[in-house]
Amino acid sequence: MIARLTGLLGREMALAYRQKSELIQPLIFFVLVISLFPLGVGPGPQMLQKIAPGVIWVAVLLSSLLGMERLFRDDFSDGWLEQMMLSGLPLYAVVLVKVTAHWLTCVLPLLLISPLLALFLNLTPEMYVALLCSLLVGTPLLSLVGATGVALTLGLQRGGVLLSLLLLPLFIPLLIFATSAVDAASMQLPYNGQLAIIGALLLLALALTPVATAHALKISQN
Amino acid sequence: MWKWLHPYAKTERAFALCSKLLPWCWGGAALGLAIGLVWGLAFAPADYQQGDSFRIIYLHVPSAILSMGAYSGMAIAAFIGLVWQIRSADMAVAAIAPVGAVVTFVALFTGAAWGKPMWGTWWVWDARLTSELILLFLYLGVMALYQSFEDKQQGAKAAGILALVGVVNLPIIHYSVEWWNTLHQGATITKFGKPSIAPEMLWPLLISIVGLGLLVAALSLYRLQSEMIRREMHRPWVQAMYRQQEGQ
Amino acid sequence: MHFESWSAFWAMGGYAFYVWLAFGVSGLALLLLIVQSVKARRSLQTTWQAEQARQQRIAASRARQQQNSKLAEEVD
Amino acid sequence: MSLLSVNKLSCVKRDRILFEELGFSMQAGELLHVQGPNGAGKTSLLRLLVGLSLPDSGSIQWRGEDIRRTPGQYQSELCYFGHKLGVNLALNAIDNLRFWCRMQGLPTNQDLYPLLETMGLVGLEELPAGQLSAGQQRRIALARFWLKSCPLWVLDEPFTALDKQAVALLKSRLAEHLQSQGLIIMTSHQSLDFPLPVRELHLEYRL
Repeated sequence: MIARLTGLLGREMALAYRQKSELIQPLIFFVLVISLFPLGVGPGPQMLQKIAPGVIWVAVLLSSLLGMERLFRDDFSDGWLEQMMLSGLPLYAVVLVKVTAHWLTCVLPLLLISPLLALFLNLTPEMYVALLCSLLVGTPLLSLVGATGVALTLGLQRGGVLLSLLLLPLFIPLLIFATSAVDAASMQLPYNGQLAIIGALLLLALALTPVATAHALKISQN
Repeated sequence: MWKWLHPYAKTERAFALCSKLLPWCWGGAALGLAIGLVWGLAFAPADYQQGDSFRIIYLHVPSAILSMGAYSGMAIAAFIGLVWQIRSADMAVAAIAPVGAVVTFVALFTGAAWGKPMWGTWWVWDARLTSELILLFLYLGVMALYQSFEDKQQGAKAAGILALVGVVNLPIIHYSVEWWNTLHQGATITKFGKPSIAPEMLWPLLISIVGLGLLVAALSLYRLQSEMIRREMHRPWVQAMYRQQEGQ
Repeated sequence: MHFESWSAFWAMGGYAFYVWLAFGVSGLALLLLIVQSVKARRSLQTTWQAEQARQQRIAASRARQQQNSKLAEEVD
Repeated sequence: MSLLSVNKLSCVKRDRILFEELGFSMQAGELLHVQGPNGAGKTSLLRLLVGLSLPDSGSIQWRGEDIRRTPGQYQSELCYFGHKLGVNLALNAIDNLRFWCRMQGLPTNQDLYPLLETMGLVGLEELPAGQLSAGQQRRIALARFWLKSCPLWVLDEPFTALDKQAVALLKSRLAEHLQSQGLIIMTSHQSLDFPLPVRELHLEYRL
């Protein structure tokens, strides 16, 4: 079964490689949004440093929403989803593979260009480390919960705006804890508490959302 | 559980049960709200700090409690629909959501109208108001998802899953917002004082809570009935009911 | 009664605007919800009537088709 | 004993009853041809049979066991060809088939080029499927019936958009499967002039 699932992962990677440009667009959007803020609120380093955690995390939420539809939309419209459901593999495992692939191809690049943001928004090294930690623990949570949202809106012709409407309220706790971790780092305070909470949320999501997503996918086939 | 629910798995039976409960709910709601609100507005003593503005509590607290209550009710219905595949439970999700949204709106509005004389501003990012706002977003999400589906059966199931995801998230949101609020304490001016409330103030509050609860129940049951008719329009029981109505 | 006069009651100790605004808007919102629910129920009945008319049209069209085919057979 | 038996199956779509109390059973080596006008519920029936959607009432049994009990086991014994092909337009024919085989747990070291040649896709193996014609895309999807050996085949309108040659090829493949005691359920608006016995199931368009 493991070999079959890694086969699926391989397919996702091959597809991502073929559709590189689609993956880069949310990334450019992310950098654009971040660079709008200094233009909007002024380039004062103090000010930028103060708003940086919130700005970065809101930008992460928005740009991850842009790429989120890729998770199942193509598979649904071309029928691959049906084939996956009829493959005899447990659907929640398939969902986990899809989410992993999505995280690797859509979210990991965001982490990779985050040093650039540290420069743009004048982050201190401590803040950058905290930001990176919060992104590492927090973004898989985004992908997991996002998958449920995408699966729920699959049967609809235009689910894009609706998807953000459904998902953004669910991301609020993550936003709160993640930004506060970076904030704490900027004041040289320990932030393991916040990270631990995000980690706990991640574990909870890991346990529950694949099942919910699998169920939502089944409904989309009805 | 299953044995008890089973007879009501048939939509027709559930419809009849709703019809039986509805008059009691409407009557109780009218009575409870009338007594609770008149007592609260006219007879209860004024708060020694907030004066008469505190009387908004007789709407704010019941609606805040019931906005959460309606959401839990919706989630329970979603759970029943999911596990036991009962059609009427799925419909209940779609029926409760708009009612819950309006009650949440009431909680938000009364909170703001109370906040203005107390804090000097209509909106404060206070923990309770913020979680109510997020709750409203969750309700709107469930409603929007249901509305977007052409196939209402599919829509109700999807909305049910969203409601369940939301109900797992709700305590997390609530505590995260509360924690965030204490973290940024400087930003907010005061929180609602929580002095031990006098019994003359408490009784009308309890009565209004019951009254509003019954109103929410009545509206939900009524909308649930509409939902049943809409979804089973071609079934014999709807035909018979409408024929009878037209015959009269 | 807590208040000494009706005017004192309506004045709400100086907070009239806020108290009555809160109660007014809340009442209105709940009332609108009730009205909307009742209207939706009424419109269901019209939908049902339209549906009945549709069924009758279909039945009539079926009958006509059958008659036509019978006529055609007789001509043959 | 019958391999597949369907009891009192009913399906309701958007408050319209597509079929009610449908029942039949099938033995090895049988072909069931589901017929009926557009909108009669043929596709819905096939989707119920493979377990993609759930019936409003009734049950489907495979080897005497409800398919909802052990869906993985059942689905590993069937191959489904639906309206949506399951062919990704960005991937080429080889990759599409190879990834499908890996997902199904079939050996992936086999050479796919000869198979694609029989499917009439010679020289097109490495083009993205999006650049192929509709019929050619369907041939890629149909190649699965040469790759996976399993008793139950379910095909939804397999002949549409195929040229004569491909239709003949598929028919001979279906006949081969029946002779080796396979089971086929399919819909088609064409009549199957088949050398083998064909059972027919008519679905009426209900109002």
